[in-house]
Amino acid sequence: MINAADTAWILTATALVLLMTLPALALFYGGLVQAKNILSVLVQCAAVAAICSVLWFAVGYSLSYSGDGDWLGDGAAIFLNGMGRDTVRAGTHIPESVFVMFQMTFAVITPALIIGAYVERIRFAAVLLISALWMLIVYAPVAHWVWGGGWLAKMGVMDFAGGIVVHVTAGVSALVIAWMIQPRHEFPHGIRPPHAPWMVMVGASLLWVGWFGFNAGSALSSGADAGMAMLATHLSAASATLVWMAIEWIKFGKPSLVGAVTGTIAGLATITPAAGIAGPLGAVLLGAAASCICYLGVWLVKRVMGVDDALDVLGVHGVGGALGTLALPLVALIGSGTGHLNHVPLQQFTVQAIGVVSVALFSAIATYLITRLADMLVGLRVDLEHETLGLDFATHGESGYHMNR
Amino acid sequence: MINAADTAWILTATALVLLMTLPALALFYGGLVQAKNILSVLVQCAAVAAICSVLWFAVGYSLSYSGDGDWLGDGAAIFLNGMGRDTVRAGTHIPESVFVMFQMTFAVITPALIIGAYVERIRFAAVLLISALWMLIVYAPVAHWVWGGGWLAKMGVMDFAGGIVVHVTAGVSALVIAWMIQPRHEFPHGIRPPHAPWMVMVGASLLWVGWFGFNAGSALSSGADAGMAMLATHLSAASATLVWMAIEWIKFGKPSLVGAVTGTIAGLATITPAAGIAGPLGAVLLGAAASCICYLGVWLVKRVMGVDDALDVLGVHGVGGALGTLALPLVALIGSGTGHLNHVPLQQFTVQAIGVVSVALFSAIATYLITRLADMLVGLRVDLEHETLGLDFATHGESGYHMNR
Amino acid sequence: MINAADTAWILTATALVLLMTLPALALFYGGLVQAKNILSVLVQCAAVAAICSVLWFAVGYSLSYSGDGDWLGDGAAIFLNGMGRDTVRAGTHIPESVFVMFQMTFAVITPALIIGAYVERIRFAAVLLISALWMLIVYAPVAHWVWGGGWLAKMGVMDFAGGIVVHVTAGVSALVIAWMIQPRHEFPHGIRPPHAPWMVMVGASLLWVGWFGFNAGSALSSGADAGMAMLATHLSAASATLVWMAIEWIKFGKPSLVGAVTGTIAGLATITPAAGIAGPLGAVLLGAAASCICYLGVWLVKRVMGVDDALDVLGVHGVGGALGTLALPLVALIGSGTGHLNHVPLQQFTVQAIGVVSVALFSAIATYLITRLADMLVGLRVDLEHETLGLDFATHGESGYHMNR
Amino acid sequence: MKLVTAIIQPHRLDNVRQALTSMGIDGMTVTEVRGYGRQRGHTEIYRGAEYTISFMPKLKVEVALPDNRVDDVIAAITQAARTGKIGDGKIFTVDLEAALRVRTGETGEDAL
Amino acid sequence: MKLVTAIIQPHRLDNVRQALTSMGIDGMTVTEVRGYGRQRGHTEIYRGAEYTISFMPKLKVEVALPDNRVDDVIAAITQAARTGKIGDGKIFTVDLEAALRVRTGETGEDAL
Amino acid sequence: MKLVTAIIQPHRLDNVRQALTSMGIDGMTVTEVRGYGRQRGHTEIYRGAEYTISFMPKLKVEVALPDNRVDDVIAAITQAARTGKIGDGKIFTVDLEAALRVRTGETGEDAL
Ligand SMILES: Nc1ncnc2c1ncn2[C@@H]1O[C@H](COP(=O)(O)OP(=O)(O)O)[C@@H](O)[C@H]1O
Ligand SMILES: Nc1ncnc2c1ncn2[C@@H]1O[C@H](COP(=O)(O)OP(=O)(O)O)[C@@H](O)[C@H]1O
Ligand SMILES: Nc1ncnc2c1ncn2[C@@H]1O[C@H](COP(=O)(O)OP(=O)(O)O)[C@@H](O)[C@H]1O
Repeated sequence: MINAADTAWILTATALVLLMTLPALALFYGGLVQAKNILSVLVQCAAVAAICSVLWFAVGYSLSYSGDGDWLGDGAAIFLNGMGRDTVRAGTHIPESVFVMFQMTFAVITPALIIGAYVERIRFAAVLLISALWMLIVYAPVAHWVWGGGWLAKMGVMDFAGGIVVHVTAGVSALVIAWMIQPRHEFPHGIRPPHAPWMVMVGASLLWVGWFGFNAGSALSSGADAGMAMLATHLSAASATLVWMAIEWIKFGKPSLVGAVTGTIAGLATITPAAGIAGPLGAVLLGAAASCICYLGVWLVKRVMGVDDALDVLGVHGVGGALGTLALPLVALIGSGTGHLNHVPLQQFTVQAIGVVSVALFSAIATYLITRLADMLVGLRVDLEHETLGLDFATHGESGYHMNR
Repeated sequence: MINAADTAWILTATALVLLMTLPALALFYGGLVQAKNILSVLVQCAAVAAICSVLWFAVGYSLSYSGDGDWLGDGAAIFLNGMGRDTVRAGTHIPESVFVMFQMTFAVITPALIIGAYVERIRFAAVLLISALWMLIVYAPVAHWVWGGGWLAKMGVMDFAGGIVVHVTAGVSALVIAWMIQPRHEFPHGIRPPHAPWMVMVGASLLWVGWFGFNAGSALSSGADAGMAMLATHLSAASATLVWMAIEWIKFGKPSLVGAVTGTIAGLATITPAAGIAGPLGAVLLGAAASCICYLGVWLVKRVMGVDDALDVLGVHGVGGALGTLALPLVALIGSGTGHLNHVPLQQFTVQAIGVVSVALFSAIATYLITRLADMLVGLRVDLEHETLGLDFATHGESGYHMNR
Repeated sequence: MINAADTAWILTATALVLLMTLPALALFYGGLVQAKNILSVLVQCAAVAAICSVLWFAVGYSLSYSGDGDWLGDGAAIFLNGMGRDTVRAGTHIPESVFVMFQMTFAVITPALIIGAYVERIRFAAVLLISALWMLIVYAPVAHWVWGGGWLAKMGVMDFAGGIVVHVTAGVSALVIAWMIQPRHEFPHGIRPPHAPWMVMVGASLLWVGWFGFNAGSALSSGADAGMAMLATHLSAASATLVWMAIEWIKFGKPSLVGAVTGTIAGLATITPAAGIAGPLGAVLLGAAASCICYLGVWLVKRVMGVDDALDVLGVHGVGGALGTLALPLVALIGSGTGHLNHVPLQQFTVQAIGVVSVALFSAIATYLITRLADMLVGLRVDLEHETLGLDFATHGESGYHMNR
Repeated sequence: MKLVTAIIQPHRLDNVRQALTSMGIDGMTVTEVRGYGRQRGHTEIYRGAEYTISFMPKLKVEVALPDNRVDDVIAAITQAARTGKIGDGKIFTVDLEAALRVRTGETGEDAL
Repeated sequence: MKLVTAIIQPHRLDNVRQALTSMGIDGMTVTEVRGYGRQRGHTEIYRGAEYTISFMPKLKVEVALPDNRVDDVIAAITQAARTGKIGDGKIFTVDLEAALRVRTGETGEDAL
Repeated sequence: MKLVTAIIQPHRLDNVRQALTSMGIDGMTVTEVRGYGRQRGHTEIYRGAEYTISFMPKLKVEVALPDNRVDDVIAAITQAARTGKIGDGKIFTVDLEAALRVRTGETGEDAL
């Protein structure tokens, strides 16, 4: 039976998660690029949101959430076939339409996160093609494995709001695409600083707010679970913000805004898989760990591996999502964490690790193939002249700022 | 009896619809004008919101929603007289205070939409006068006709969230004012491009999110109706975004950001009357049609009629609202649309057409008279020197950007 | 017992109040400073939010809301000790986790409001130290006195959503810090105008929307109380916006955007203590009074007292909060105000006045001591060279705008 | 060759450009500048406080020319830029010793 | 006449303007520029990566003058703009062949 | 001394700067300008309407030099700035009568 209160909260949560892509992520990423590429990032976010929404309706949802196969959903819900207006989503008290819509916002933001890897040099057609295929070939199956009753769910993997399904998939795939598309031509020494750090902060703030919907909405009901998830989410973000700031302060003497909000996002990504499991104390500790480990992650990818994952999708999201997933068994036991695990802690850890590693591998391989295909069909990269000129004008025929009188 | 869950959702929806005017529409419009007029657009949005809110409380609500006259509400609810704290709005399970407030946000955004027609050249006093009169003389009666039990409601017109009441009234009135106030002096060839396309996109994104409250809130309850309305709204927006992008890509080789988000808004305006009636498939198709028809609409008004409806209020909102209203009988029958119409489909279509045409005519005539009056009382247009200097400084004594060191 | 509908609304309200600090207040304040200090304001908002969140969890909540001592909460809830996942907050039907989180957003925004006093010249370490101590030493006790069952509550002080607890404390403390840290070196004649009035308006708009959560959420339930609080909040904001605009129009011939939205905030701050008590008519009148009195307040502080409370925290928030608190007994009796007071009107007024004055005095003294301590430990002020260079680069090593090609 | 530099009101740019192109001068470089002069600045009022903006926005238009076009061009710019109000700006002329077109390496008047 | 061009630190503009107006020079044109010189640029660090900003913000102040005011004015600007740190800037002088006031058509020193 | 002014494509700045520093020229001043020339502008299309952007973004690089470095420097800039497309820009030279370093008061070539 439909519970109107649960529904009210999930309707709200859905709006909040849409806000995370449009405009939060768009601003977060848009502020980090050069002024000549700001619009391209925004179009990419809007276009990925649009195309993945339509595809989710057409096939994605069915592949993820219909049937209980080990590997993939069945085709019964294609075009949301058979979903009546009053159908209730099994295992919840909300209408299936609301469940479809809530999950759609996840299927939108996950490929949108990957945009951070290839900005400032990718062809727009490749963005569309890769995102569409990726949502169907990587996201939908993994969502099925973990949340749709697939093999990882059966094995007992725990992922409350998407540490594996969202952040590991996006982070690893981002790395693969960044590596395949090659660095921006000025990388690493001629890269220009973020053109609008204020915009990065506004995006991060809206992400923080939206993440309340993402994590507390993942309870799929209104009540104590959602409440604790929101509290844990917030505390992890706050603690991670402080720690990243502290690291920069100690290291460079100047705590930066971009750093602080990068910490925020790291804290949010990291708590995601554990949001419904952690108590407040666990969340504060996990947030602190998030900033330490993700700081290392960013440095590893950019400085050591030399891959131009331009806006640090792997370093922040991938590493954070994996960390939270792996730390979950520990965090569940701290303070007023739920304490409920599917297995004894050590075994749960092993299961979590299997989840992270297998999904990472799968994402890497599938993304590699998708990206190869996109390269063959439409080409990955704009030519140097367009890259120099900026994608805003070269690809979209516009300029971000016409301030001249 | 008050249902707390319904109330929770409508409280939320109200916040979302306020967000649509402040700041979403302000940003959407503000980014489209020149840098020297950005602030004037923002003040206009804030001032229209403020004045129409107070007037709605004073008389507007009573004219629209009190009594069941054919033509106009009665005066019983003037100053919300007689509304106790616990009064329940008839036909719903929410407090009347919440209903008043939710509808107020509609009475605010509708005149605010019209701002797009006359930006960059209107006198501020005229904005206030026209908006105030228009809300009372055009919006309140039409809301009564369609939603308050007036003659169109009795005839069986269907308009879920405001295709006629909001978008047709605003669109047609915008055209009339734009025509009466005359084009900006550089129109059509010397017009400068949008000064901040990024801002247009942020505004459009927040409109998208806010529209969830607009359309799914119009169910006036939490549950399956709201859920399906949100899903339909989202899918129409997504599909319209893709189609507008495709049109530009094919026509000019460059899909633009401003184009993509114009498509978004077209898709949202178009689904509005049908949001509670359409199923997902109908929404996707209607969204696609929205971009095709609104693209034509914009072109017709600006290029063929030569009217400087500066930010395309008729082309996008008016045309979209009319299209959705007329297509409603068809859309109701597609996929999991409700299938419930007040009449057999063809007759419903006729009724819908009567609604659109009569409201368009009424809006045009009434707006003409209001605008004449405003012209006589305060003058419509700033002088050329102020127009050249920009309204920000000329009218408001401010500058949008003080970036100089 | 947990009521899921109440919970749904308070979860939503919490997200809205977080939005008020991040990014709404950050934008509101950020647009008012010079371009070279924009980032510093944003970091300050983020850092204050982060540090006060963690401290609220650690001790603040316990000091405010645990036990019923006259002066201070007990330590029973330190680290949210003993709060189970399903604990219900006494006197409400929401989980304690949700109550903690909702109140946390208040404990975050109150010290963040104070930022407006000392921008463009403070050391970042002093911001952190002052905010942390202030939240524990000023905010937490006052919240206990008024809302946590302390001596003012026992005396019958009425403060629905924080006229005293939030706005008087923040406003008075802002004045003290502004006076102690001394004016910016160009004050008063060389001060540069707000660098981005558009940003001020966006911030104010988001504050308006977020304030729905602040005030209507303070009902701690979904239903008629929340509904009326939202309506009153909105009408006060609208009416104050119009009146401030009118004042400027009459005085200078040019109603400004910054003025209009300053009026909005004045109206919102003023209705705050009375939001759950006022009816619509009372709210409209109170909003009008708010702009008149706060306009005077701003002028008094800056022009007469000569204190560089840079962004008018006392003039707008402090004065507004006090006005609303004092006017509450009157407003309760107008129109459909609740009419319920704890005492007969005149006596209630006396009690309200005692609340305002005692809290103002306490805030002033405690803030003075905190600020002295901060001065001794880390120093209050950056040196002139850094002030001239701008805090963005001097303190945070960043630049707000890198627009150059 | 001469380099003619005109400081003009921002909104006269299109006029000036058209005047120049219509007389066959197809190149110019424009810079946003802020001018201080008899025009004085203006005052903006925020929350009751006056802020003095001493410098007014202007545009600087630079045109390199063969000597024999200088007088015509100055006359044309003057006419196109004039509104008759204080603050209309100035035109300055300096001697240009050499000019070169980067693309082709042409020098002297051929480079213009 | 001469055209004196000073490249200065942005925050010295008010000083320079006051120095000039106090000696009766009432006109000048200011441009935001970026300077490269011995001062070198600075480094900004985002997410651990260093970004080198080679060019520092400067202002260019241009003043057209009668020949006999040049030395005074240069001395005054020098004093008003000096902070003593590297990067204080330069003053350049070129010969101005002609000047004209757009509003009135006055030429020569009358136009200044 | 001479003042060499180059109008170049924005994205060639780093090239030009490197060319100059590698030949020992350590100072320059850069301004964002908009250029009009044979390159014509471009068109942006918003909602089906064409907007003509007549002026293209360019950078102006100014370098003050001793007379004997002028030819080298012009050659170096030309090479570093050239892409071979219309719109590559111009280099102008004017005579510099005097130069002064604000910080030290040094004048003439010592000031550069
Ligand atoms: N001596 C000067 N040197 C350089 N620029 C000047 C000088 N005097 C005026 N200007 C420029 O010319 C502009 C217009 O001058 P102003 O004195 O305001 O009006 P008018 O040109 O009508 O005499 C100023 O804003 C400034 O940019
Ligand atoms: N040769 C030059 N030509 C043009 N501008 C120069 C030259 N040398 C320096 N400048 C300008 O002067 C500014 C200050 O020069 P810099 O060498 O940093 O310090 P200083 O003036 O103290 O010697 C530079 O930022 C640049 O704008
Ligand atoms: N006569 C001129 N005076 C001043 N600047 C000029 C002149 N002609 C061209 N320019 C500048 O040089 C730039 C390039 O000129 P253009 O004619 O487009 O190409 P090219 O340099 O290849 O001949 C222009 O954008 C403009 O900034």
